[in-house]
This record gives sequence, structure tokens and C-alpha cells, in this order.
Amino acid sequence: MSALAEPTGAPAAWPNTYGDEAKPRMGFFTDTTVCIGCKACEVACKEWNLIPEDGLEWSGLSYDNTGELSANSWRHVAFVEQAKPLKLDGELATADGGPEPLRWLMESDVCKHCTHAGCLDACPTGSLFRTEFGTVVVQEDICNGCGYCVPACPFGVIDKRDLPRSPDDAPLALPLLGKKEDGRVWKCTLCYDRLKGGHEPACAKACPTDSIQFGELDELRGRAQKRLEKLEAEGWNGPRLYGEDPDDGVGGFGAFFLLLDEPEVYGLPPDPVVPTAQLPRLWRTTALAAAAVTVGIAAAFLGGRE
Amino acid sequence: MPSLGTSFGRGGATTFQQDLMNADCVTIMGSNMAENHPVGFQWVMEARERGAEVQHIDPRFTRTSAMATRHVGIRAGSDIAFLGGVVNYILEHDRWFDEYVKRYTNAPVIVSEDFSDTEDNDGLFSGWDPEQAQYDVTTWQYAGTKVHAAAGQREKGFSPSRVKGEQSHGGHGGGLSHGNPPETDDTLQHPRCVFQILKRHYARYTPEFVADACGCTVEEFLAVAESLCKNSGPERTGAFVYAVGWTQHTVGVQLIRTAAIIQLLLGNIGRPGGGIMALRGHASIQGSTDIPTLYNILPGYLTMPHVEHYGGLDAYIDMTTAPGGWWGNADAYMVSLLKAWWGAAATPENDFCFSYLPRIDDDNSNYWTVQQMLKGKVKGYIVAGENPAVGSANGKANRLALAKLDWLVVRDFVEIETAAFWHDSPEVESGELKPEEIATEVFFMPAATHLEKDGSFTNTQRLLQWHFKAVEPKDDCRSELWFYYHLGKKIKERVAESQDPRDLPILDLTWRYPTSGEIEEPSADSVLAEINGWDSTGEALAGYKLLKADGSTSCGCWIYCGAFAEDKNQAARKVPHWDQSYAALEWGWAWPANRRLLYNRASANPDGEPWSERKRYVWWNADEEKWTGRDTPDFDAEKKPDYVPPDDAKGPEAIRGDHPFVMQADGLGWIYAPQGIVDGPLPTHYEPHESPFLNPLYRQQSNPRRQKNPDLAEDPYNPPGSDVYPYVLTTYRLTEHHTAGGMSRFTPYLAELQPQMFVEVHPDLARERGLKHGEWATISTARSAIEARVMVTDRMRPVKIDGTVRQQVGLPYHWGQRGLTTGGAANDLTHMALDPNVHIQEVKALTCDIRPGRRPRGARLPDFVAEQREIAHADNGAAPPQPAETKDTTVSKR
Amino acid sequence: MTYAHPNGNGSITAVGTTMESYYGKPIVKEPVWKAEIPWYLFMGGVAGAASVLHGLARVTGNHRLARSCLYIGAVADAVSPVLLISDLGRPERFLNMLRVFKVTSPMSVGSWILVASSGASNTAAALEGLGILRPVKWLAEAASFVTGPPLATYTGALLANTAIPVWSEARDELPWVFGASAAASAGAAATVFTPADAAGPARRAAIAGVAVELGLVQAMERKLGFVGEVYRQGEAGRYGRVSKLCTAAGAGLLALRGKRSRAAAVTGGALVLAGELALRWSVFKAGFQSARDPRYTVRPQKERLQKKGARR
Amino acid sequence: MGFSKLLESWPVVRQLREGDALGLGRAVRSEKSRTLKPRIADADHVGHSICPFCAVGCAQLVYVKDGEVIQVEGDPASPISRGRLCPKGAATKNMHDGPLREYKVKYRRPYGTSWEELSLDDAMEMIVDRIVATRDETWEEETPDGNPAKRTMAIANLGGATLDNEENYLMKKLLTAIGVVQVENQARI
Repeated sequence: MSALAEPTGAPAAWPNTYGDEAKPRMGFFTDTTVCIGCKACEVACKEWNLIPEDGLEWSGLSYDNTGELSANSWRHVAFVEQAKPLKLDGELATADGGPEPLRWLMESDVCKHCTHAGCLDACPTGSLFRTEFGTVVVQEDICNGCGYCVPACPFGVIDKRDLPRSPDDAPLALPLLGKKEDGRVWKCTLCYDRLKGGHEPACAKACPTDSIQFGELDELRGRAQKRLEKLEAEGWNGPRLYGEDPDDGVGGFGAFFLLLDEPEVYGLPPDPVVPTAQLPRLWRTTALAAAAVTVGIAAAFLGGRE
Repeated sequence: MPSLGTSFGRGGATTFQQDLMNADCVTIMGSNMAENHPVGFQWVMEARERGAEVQHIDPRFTRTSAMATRHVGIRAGSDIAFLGGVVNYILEHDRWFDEYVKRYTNAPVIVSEDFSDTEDNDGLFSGWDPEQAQYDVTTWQYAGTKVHAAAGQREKGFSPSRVKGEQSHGGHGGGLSHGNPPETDDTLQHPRCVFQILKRHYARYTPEFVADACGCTVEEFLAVAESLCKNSGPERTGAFVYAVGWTQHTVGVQLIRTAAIIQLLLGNIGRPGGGIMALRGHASIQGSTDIPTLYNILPGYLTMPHVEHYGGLDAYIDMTTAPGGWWGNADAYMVSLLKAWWGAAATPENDFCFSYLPRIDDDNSNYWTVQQMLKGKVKGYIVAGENPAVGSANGKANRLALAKLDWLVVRDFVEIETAAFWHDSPEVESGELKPEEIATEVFFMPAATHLEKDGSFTNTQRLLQWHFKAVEPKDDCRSELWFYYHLGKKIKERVAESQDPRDLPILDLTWRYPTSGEIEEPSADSVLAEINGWDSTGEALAGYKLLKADGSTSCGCWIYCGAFAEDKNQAARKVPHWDQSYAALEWGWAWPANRRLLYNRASANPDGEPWSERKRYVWWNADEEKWTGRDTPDFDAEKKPDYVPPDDAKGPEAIRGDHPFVMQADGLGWIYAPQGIVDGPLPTHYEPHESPFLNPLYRQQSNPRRQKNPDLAEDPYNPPGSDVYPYVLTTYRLTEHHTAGGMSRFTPYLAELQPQMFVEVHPDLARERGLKHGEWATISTARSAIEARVMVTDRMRPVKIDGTVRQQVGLPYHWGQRGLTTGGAANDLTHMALDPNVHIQEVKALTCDIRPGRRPRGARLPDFVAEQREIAHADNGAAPPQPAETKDTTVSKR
Repeated sequence: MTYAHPNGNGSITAVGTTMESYYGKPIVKEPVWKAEIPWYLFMGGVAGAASVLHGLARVTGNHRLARSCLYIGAVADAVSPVLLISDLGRPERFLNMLRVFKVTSPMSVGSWILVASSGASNTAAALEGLGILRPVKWLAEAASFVTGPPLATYTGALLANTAIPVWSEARDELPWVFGASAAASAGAAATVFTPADAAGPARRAAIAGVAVELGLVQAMERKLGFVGEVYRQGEAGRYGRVSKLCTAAGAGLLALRGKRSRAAAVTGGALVLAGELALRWSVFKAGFQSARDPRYTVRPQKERLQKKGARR
Repeated sequence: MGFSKLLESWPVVRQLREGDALGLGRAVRSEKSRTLKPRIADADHVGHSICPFCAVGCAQLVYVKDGEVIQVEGDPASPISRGRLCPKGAATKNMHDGPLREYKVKYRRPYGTSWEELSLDDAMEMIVDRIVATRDETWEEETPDGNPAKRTMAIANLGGATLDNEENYLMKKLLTAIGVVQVENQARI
């Protein structure tokens, strides 16, 4: 609990609870400056994880028809068109007399596998757990679909899959225990099963330009820092790392990003904090309030029976 | 690819995708590589990360532009003007690679006095015959040569313009006696030398002209030209990348030729990080021209005999054999092919069954066939893995043509529009076709996927890669190999007793392939072995050098000879890249002779030394007296750099030791194409067949030689400059879909990524026409009208042409009536005017109108289209027409 | 489907150039909970505070009040798990709630509290009804008394321990609001089911609970600042207004006539109950509304970053 | 399972015994998660293939179990693709076993308004009948000018760019032998 009150850069149950089983903490570094927006990550993820198709609605939001991360989309490529230069100096800066500058930001979003994960802390069944790789995974054989993890995620990642009841489902024979088709929550597992077999996650493997890089988190952080320095030296417009800082509100992301604009432009929270960071204080408040209820009601007895 | 074939010798990409990482500048034009070849694009990104410039010149700002270090927006259909400007820039500023140009190209060659340029004839080259609407190409020849095809001219109508051009693969003749052009000026000063002709031809393509014609700024153009120049020379190289954004024009072949000229001037062919990378859209589209399913060629780019050719095998060989270079052995290639097909029946006495070959006309290409169908002349049609109902230009004409057939066989994974035309098409909706009135019998045959069969694809870099069957096809699903094999077997059985000479080609046809399994699947290995060929002892041949013209060798496709060397499937080699050099010579097998970078003799200077350490690739090892390097040398391994052929040398022997283009009769890269291309020896800017602009150079508006169908009611055209169709329309693909959608619109994981047809327009055009983002628009041409959701985006840049801002409309062409996601087919809008060399449709630049609202429904659709068309023709240039009035909110009034 | 562009002449590029969120799409997900949850928030509150009322009534010898509170608590305690299980995506796995005990999860802690409270109060109620095993009943009553107060307030922590702006930013108030609401609800329910001569403590609990709660809600909305505006909008606003109206009217009626008129007691109690239910709905809906609009997520975080930046 | 075993497997107990008091790590891991394997580990065999979409030529690994494809992914050994795939290539299995894939021959008779069933054998025989008859009826031994033609212009074939070289070879060989010259493919279209 105390560790949670002030998030640190180390997850709570890893590596210590795993002993010899513990593996290096694995993660993603998603470098948006080389993302070509092809969505191979979305498809490769669906193929591997057998995720249902997520609707055939055209959004008109540039080339993004996925919209957001959800139970049925564990990778989501964001597309943002901007009348801004890609570089602040050099060739791509606004040329005199040339056309308006234009850049097209693309970013493959994914579960952040937080060091302090709101979903994991909130899960009442232990379905969500921290694996030996330091990642955060839903155990589909445990999840009972209480849905508490959904609002507990500061990124809006984890989501409940509600498939419509099929017509031949028993009509409320056992209204409470009747099995719904799914009703569980889903999100990126960082391909836990593949990792166990020594394979890299499906999205990172497919990524044609290596925008999604998979590896040991420590190594990725070093790589990202170097990349940032290179881009800054080349005069890129607005490069920044997002989620690599172990001192941030979730103790750093297991899957972090190199962005070219403010996080919220990509649909990411600018300063995410794990809800549990405030939980000790919240428990005290709750206990005090409970005591106050007792005392208050006791006071009501002072006036006698009538 | 006759442009590459004519310029360099072989109709294929000169380089391989991995080598793009060695480029100092990658110029992508006519291609949206990041979207349509994403995995290949990793090599461009590697180059970018190593500091290379990546320039994308394209009407649209695409995902490729987003990754480029420079994007220059030009109007669709102005590419030759742009590239011609680059040629002019190189020549004006002395930026060509002098020694390369003088020694390796035909720049010093002096051209016949009879030649005159478009600059002299207001847009026409010499030799134009307005009656025939074609050129007499004899005036384009090198000075001092007898026209090689003169031999052929003994035969009636056998003019060079007929025999060359079609999928030309190498400059066959040139009328050279032993490989060397007869008259040259190594100082490049002679007024009739290629270099000076080139200079005059492009003199008017100034930066200001380019800006006005293409709609970019002078600065943008200069930045591109300067990048190209400064990233060329001994120490540096630049590569061009193109795709169908170049080919699908009425000047497509010429367009690619312009890039070839630039790359020859800059010395970028045959060198690492250089070259021209042609990106093909289908898994084996290169393979399907090498082993052609094309009317005009036989395997290995051997010409199909023409109806006006009746001289037998000798005359054929005389016509196809070049005096110098590897086309000098055409007789061996042809005889070996005939032996592969008719085996023991093919003997020297009967011309190796040459007479069994059917004869072609000038044009029996796909769009000609469609017209024959419309006339009811074609009875039966087999469509295997294609979807012409929405994938071919003028989809409506294609569908109406299908309805005229007696029988149609469609082989595919899903019920595509071509199979469903009779019950689910815009014409059924409009009442123009009624199922109960269509006589066509339709067989839908479910096809096996590549996971269900063995076989090889030839990828975009000429690399044969074998795929192994992983699972058995289910139910009635079968491979094409199975289909054509069993079809042939049954046809042979039917005519087994026949005495009719017309059945001899069937009876004598070799058709013995081992089969396996319950379904009797023929062995693809055995077919590849036949393609590779055998000697008289039945030993697999190691390469095409071993082919003989005496009937002792058999080979189904001479350029693939070696793919089954040592009786092993070389295409199936899968040595991991980490166990070999980056050229990866042990992964698959590339034609020719497992070479990855073509003409790589040019990576060394005339003396055989690398031009620079940085660009070392293939060089002459004087100690071992042979060519060596990182790739299979594309040269006689032991031919010395200073080799000079004797006067009586023929074929490969006639190629000098410092002439790297071994397929060319003169061993030179052709800046100027004296033959092989029917619409001019040099590329010239012509306007697209449909253009809102006048040709800024000549009164000759469009390519005079283009193919068009003025009398075909089903293929009407937008009148030039019509106010009814004021916008430039271009069509394209998206990463998330594949061509006409047969493999993607029906696939949930892809359909959901781009689930609806949309049209991309600039906000100024949206304002002009009242289009709103996310709402509907109707796009119309003289052919038809379709509807699409509006994407208003600054990526669709307007262009300033001759001082006026003009708008372009972008349409992806993936949709149709069927599948998980449906929508208007862009090809319903396109027309069937073609490039004259290769009969490819012009779907990258045409004209259209766009209005807010949904398209008219039912019978009102053809009425609406006809009304618009009539107004356009009746009152060309007057006030725009009022659209059809309809009850619901269809096309609204302007 | 709506499109995030400023006007018909705008382009998606213009939108992308200036937008401060991803096309106005939510950053945090709306909860996936259904109607069962606000009903449970209400029922749990009734059950928790009823246990306290029952215990104190028993101790003070007001057995009439004790009995009605025992039954009220037992019923509410029995209904609560049913509501929760019904909301599960996989109801047959409800027992997994007891698979672990996680202090990091208010829902886990709450599940254990609910099990204990529900078990205790229903055991006590059953034994009371059957009139047997009195020592066991006393033990059960004691357990129920102990688990009641946390049951009444943990739901505040449950909501506050999320990334939903209007909930998490009210973490210092929600347990208090829910505690007061629970006291008011239990008091009101007991007032309805207990003759006036025994219902005094319940009535006063209801009135006081409402009074405290009205003040707390006011304070909460004020503290939420910009984010608090959702309480004045949409369904949250409507439920909030209904809540304030009903609770104030009910409490007023109870205060003025609750002692003398049985009808007024029943009406007043019912009004307070309705108001408290509406309060839970108001808070519940406010959470959805604040999640839906990314401004509520982004702006407080940006301000926080600025402060952090200033500190550095 | 004995009671004590059962108790020991209860994560609440494991939380205390396994040093995972918060219940965030190993203590709450299920047996299924503990023994989880990637499904490709159970493949009967791995096939080597090449992506069927564009001409980049990415190499694919095809994992097969019980005669069904269970996964298609990039082959890292390829010098061109290095194991990577684009969305289309990544969707190969989805295309292969998609919901709209057809597995049976379908026949539409002249003027018919719906598809009918037809066996593959019958379909092949009927197609051969039509090819042979059309060829006989429309055979052109010579052009009107008297030049050799040796062909039928009433049969055409479209296809190739998506097919294997070996398939194209048999197609071109057979059709040329029976006198069909209108053999065309997507290289033009």
C-alpha cells in the first residue's frame, strides 16, 4: 500500500513474487516517426488473439476507422492530419512561396502495461495479474466481467466485450447464472502466450517499419532516448517521449511512445495517474465516514424513542 | 514493361528492394509505396534513417508523402513535363555523369537524317501517318544502319511498328552489324547525336514551364532536380521507384522512359542504391509477363507470330534475332520452347511444330476482347483470379460485355462481382440488365488459396519464390494448376480420335505431369522442371547459355532456365538472410541467372574498377581474370573490360567488354529508342486523353498514337475542356485493401479498416461545390456516376496551372456491389483509352464532375449520366447542366 | 454518427491542426455498469446504515425499531448481491469475487464486507423470525453492526478509486456523501416501516442525514470546479435536482409532521428514499458524462502538469 | 483434491504463503495461465509460403494443426520482408477461412434467376463440352486474306497476375495449343 501511495518505477508484484520464474520486464517502444499507418499491427493482433471484427462503420476521421482501443481492437492506429511542418528547419520547414506545410501523424496505440496499473489494482477476482515478464494480463478463465477495471484505467484501454445474445440462447432460464456469450474484459496481453513460447508479440513482429519495437524495457528506454536526441538534432517539430519516465503518475509505461505532438492530440491523457495512488487516503476517508455514520446515528438516539 | 526493356534490355525492375537502402536519394513517383508496398517500404525507411533524401512527387499527399523528406504535389498526368524538366536541368547545368553517359549509353550515337523531332512538327515525330494513325519508325533509326526489320518487310505488312513495342524485351535489332552503332560522336557535339537531340527536345522544359504545367512551384521543382543531381556520380547513387501511377496513362510507357533517361544521364543504372524499382501490385504480376498470360508474347518475351507472318520458323527467327547481345540466341530460346510444348513431335523437319502456334492480330488485348464481347463475337470466357466487372476500366462496359457471352467460367475464392453480374450489379438495379433476359451460362468454380497449393510467385524484383502447400483444399476448391491440367487432359481425351489437323497441336501437346492425392493434383515441381528445361539426356539445364537451336534442348521459358538447375527447385531455397550477403543469392531464384541487380557491369568503370569504394558492387578481378563482386555478375564472367568483338561476332560475342547492357544489340543503355516503342523515340509531354487543360507545348493535345474507341457507344468520353467535367480525377489504392477488393472487401479484418467508399477533395473544392465532410457526393463522368462519402482534406492539394488554381478529385477503386463492405466502383467512371504500346488504360488522370448528394437510383442513374453527357457535348463550355430532379436528396442543384 | 469538424467547409486537416483531443473522443472509458449498480449503491447504503440503526436500537432497548431495521437491512443485504451478480458479465463466476482479498481494490474489500454483512444480517433476521438460537443471533447481530458502517461508505471509495474525473476528483467527499445518504435512506426506510412511537431515532437519522448530505453535495460540486458542471447537466443534473427536491421535501415533512402523522411519516420517508436513490443515480450518471467529454480528463491534468512544472 | 490442497490453491491463502500480499502477481495466477503455451507450439507442421497479395513477396510461415491453418505470420528468414507483413498479409488466414469463402461449384443456367448446385465433375465436363464446341464452331484456319490464323477468336481467358508461374504456364500452353490467343491478365488491367 505504501508503495502505491507514491508510485515508484517498480511494479508491486514483480519480480519478487516470481522468484526464479521472473523474466526481464518486456515492453514496447512505439516510435511514431516511422509509423506508416498501415494497421498491420491491428490485423496481426486480431489474427493471433482471435479477436472479433469490430464494426464496419466509416468514421471520416482521416484514415482511422477503428476509433479507439476496445475489447475488440487491442491496437489502434490514430491518424492526425495537420497543416504543420514535419521539421522546424531543413527541407520540410515551411518553404517560402511553397504550399502550406502538411504532416500526417500516425500512432499505433496499445495498452501501456503500466508499472502501477489501475486495472490490475482494481480487479477484485485476481483475473488481472502481473506476469513474470512484468506485463499486465487478463486471465480469461477467471474474469467474471464485473467491469471495475474499465473506469480504473486512466487511458481508457481495457474494455468489456458484450456480444449480443444469439436467438437460440436459453431465454433467461437461469437469469442470474445464465452464461452470456462473453461479458469479460479484454485488452492487449503483450502476447503473453507468445512470450511464454519465446516469440515476440504479433504486432511488433508484423510492423513493416519497426515503428513498434519490442524488447526489454530498460534497453528500449535507452534506445528511445537516443532516438529522441537524433530527432531533436535533425530539427523535427515536437518530438517527445511519452510514458518512459518511471517517475510519472503510473510509474512509467511498459509500452511507451515517441510522439510529435501533445499526447491528448493522439487521444492520450497528458498526465495519467493510477487511481490507486490516492487509495490509502481514500481508505482513511472511508473509515472516518463509516465511523461518522455510526456516531451520527447514535446521536439520533439521544432524542428518545419518539 | 517495354519501357525498361527498350531502355536497358529487360522488362523488369533493374534492382531489388533491399538495395534501396543503399540509395542516397530515393525518388518515388507514380507510386504510393508506403501504402501499397508497406513491407518493401522498410528499405526506403532504412535509407531515410541513413540520411538519404526521400522525395515523393504525387498529386496527393499520401502515407508515403508523410514519410518522405520532401513531397511535391503535381497535377495528375503531368509527370513527363516534370521529368522532362529534370532532363533539361541536368543538361543545362552540366550535371550528367560524363564517362558513364559517353561509354555506357547511346548518347554519342548519330541518328538518321530522316528523323525530326516533336519540336519541329508541333507535337509529332517524323514518320507520322495520319491515315493509319501510326508512325513509320524507320525514320527514327541510327544513321548508317540498314533497318533490321527490312528482312521482315519482304512479307506483306510486316512493318517494324507492328512487331516491336509489345512487351518489348530488349532492343532486338537496331540494324547493327556487330553490336556497335556505326556512327558516333564521343564529344557529344554532333547536331544529330542522341545527346544533342535530347538537349533540343527538352530545351523548353524550363523550371518555369514545369511549374506552370505541373502546378508545383519553381522552388519545389528545383529542389527535386538538385537532389537527383547531387546524389549521383561516382560516390553517390539515387533510385527511382514507380508503380501503376506511371503505367496507367496513355503515355505510360513514355513516362517510365523519361525516368530511364534520367537514370542513364546520372549514371544510376547497374549500381548499388541506383536503378529503377518497378513495383508490381500482384503477387506474380512479373511472373505473368515472364510466363505470359498475355496475347502477344510467348514465355520469355518471345513474340507471338502474327497473322501477317507466314514465313515459317526461319523467318520468325530472322525477325526476332538480334545481331548482338543475348537476343542473338533467340533461335535457341524458341526452338527449346517448341520442344517443351510439343516434345518428340517437334522436329527440325516440321519447323519444330512452329505452325501449331495460333496467330495474333495487331491488338487482341483485354480491352479489345471486351469490345469483341460487346459485339457478341466472343462466346466463352474464363476468368481466373481477376474481377473485370469492377477491376477493369469502364466497369459498366465490362459487365454489359459479360451479359453477351454464351458461357462464363469464374474461378475465385468468393462470389465476386464478375460472377454475380447477372443478379447483382448497377445495371440490374437500373433495369438495363434483367436476369431473365441474360443468356450467359455461368460456372462459379471455387479456387484454392496459395496455402492450398505448391507453386512459385515471381515478385516485383524478378525473384521466384516457392510457396509450399500447407493444407488440402476443401470440397470443390481447386488450384488453377488442377483446373488447367484436368481441362487439358479432358480436351485431349475428347479429340483423341480426331484426324483433323487443327487438333494436332492438342494431340501432340506434352501433358504428362505426375499427380498426387485423392483429387489428383498435378505436381507443380514437375511443371517448373519443364519450364527450366532439359538437355537431350534429360538432365536439368543449369542456365540459358546451354540452350540449343537444334532441338537437343527443351525449355518452357528461357529466362527461367536455371530455376530448376541440378534437378533442384531453386525457387524453394530458403537460406535465411542472416546467413548470407544482403543480395541474398540463396533465397529463391531470380531471373536472369540468379542476378539481383541488373546490368551490374555498370557498377564498375570501363576499366572494370569500381567507380568508388562507397559504391563497389561488381568489378573485374585482374588476377583471376574474371568478374566478381557481391552479386552474380550480369556479364560474361570472363569477358575482359577491354574486349572488342571481331567484325564477324554475333550475339553475346558482339558485345564489347565495356558495354554493360548485354541484352541490347549494341550493349548500350538507350537514352534514345530508335525502335521498340510505337509512340516516339523520346518521351514528350502530352495531355491525358481527358484533360481540362490544353497542351502547353503543342497543338497536338494528347498522345497521337493512343488507342481510343470513338465509335464505341459503351465508352463515351468527356469532351476536352468541358465545364461539365471540370475536375481532374485520379484513382488509387489504400493499404487496407487490395486492387478491386476480391481478397480484401470479403475479409472481415480488412473490410473493417476501410469500410466505405470515399472521395478525397480539398476544402476549396468542397466550398466550391458545397460538399460536406462525411456526407455524400456523386462523382460522374460520361460513363457513369457513383456515390461516395466525402473526405475533405488538405492532403488533396489543388494545383496552379498556368496561373489558375485547379482542383483534383481522388477516388480509391476498391469497392463494388459485393462483400462485407460495398460501395461505388471507381472504375465505373473510367474509360478504355489506352497506351498504344501495352494497351493499358488511363485511370490515373481523367476528368469528372462532383456534386453533393447521393446518386440517382434505379433507371434514373443512366438517364442522369446521359443528360450530363449530352449537355457536355451539345454545349461544351457553356453553363453547367441542371441535375436530374429527384424526390429524395440525390444530387443537389448547384 | 457525428464528425469532429468545425463546419461544413472545414477539412479534417483543419480539425487535426487545432484539436486539443483526439477528435473529441473520450480518453477514459465510460463505465460498463448497468442500472443494477446505482440500485446497489442505494441498497448497500440502506443495508449498512440499517445495521447500525438496528444495533443501536437493540442496545437502547427499542426492539420495535430494532426488528424493522433488522428486516430492512436483511432485505437490502439480500438484494445487494443479487444486483451485483446480475451486473456481472459472467454471473456464474460470481464466486471469483472471493478468490482473492485485495486491499488495492475497493470492490474486493467491499465484496468481503458485503458477504460478511449480508451473511450476518440475514442469519440474524432468520433466527429472529424463527425465534431460535438466540446466542447465535446476538453474535450475528453484532457482526452485522460492525460491518454495517463500512458497507455504507465503501461504495464512495469504489467510485472514487477510478479514472473517472467527476468521481476521482471527489475522493475526499464521496464516502461522506454516501455515508450521509446511507443514514438518511436507512432512517427513512425505518420511519416508513416503524410506528411513530418507536421511530424517533430513525426519523432524526433521516432528517440529519439529508441535511448533512445536502451540504456535502454542495461542497463536492463546488470543489470539483470545472468538472463539477456535469452535475448541472444532462441526466446527472436531472437526477440531482430530483434528489435535492425529494430529500429536502421528505426531510421537511418528517421534521414537521413525522412524529404525529403516520401518513406524513410514510410519505416523508418515501420521499427521502426516492431522493437518495436519485442521488445515487445522479452520481452514477455524472461519472459517465464526465468520461464522455475528454475536456474533463485533459484540463485538470494539464493544470496539474503546469503546477508541477512551476514547482520545478 | 483434498481439502488442504484445495485450501492451498485458494489464492487468498497463496497471497499469504507466496509473498504476494497484495494479490497482484503470482499468487493470483491461474493454472491455465501458468501452463499457457502459444498455440503454434502445438502445430503439426509449419509450412513455408509467400504472401499472395502484392509483389513485394513477403515470406510467410503457415502453422497447421489437424489439417487446418491455425496461424499465418511472417517468416523472419526472408531477406526482403524480415518477418514483417502489412495488414493484408497479416490477414491472410482471415482471407483463407473468411466467412464469405465459397467451397462449392455454383451454376447459373441461361436466363436463370438463381444459382444452382452442380458437382465439380459435371462442371468440368460441361466446360470441356463448351470449349470444344465453341472452338469447333468458330475455328479460323486462315484470315480472310488467306494468311494462316489457326485460332478461335470466340474464347478468351483472363487471369494470371495472382496465380503461380506454373499455373500460368499450363494456362498459356494449353490455350495456345487449342488456338486461343486472347489470353490476358492484370498486367494490363
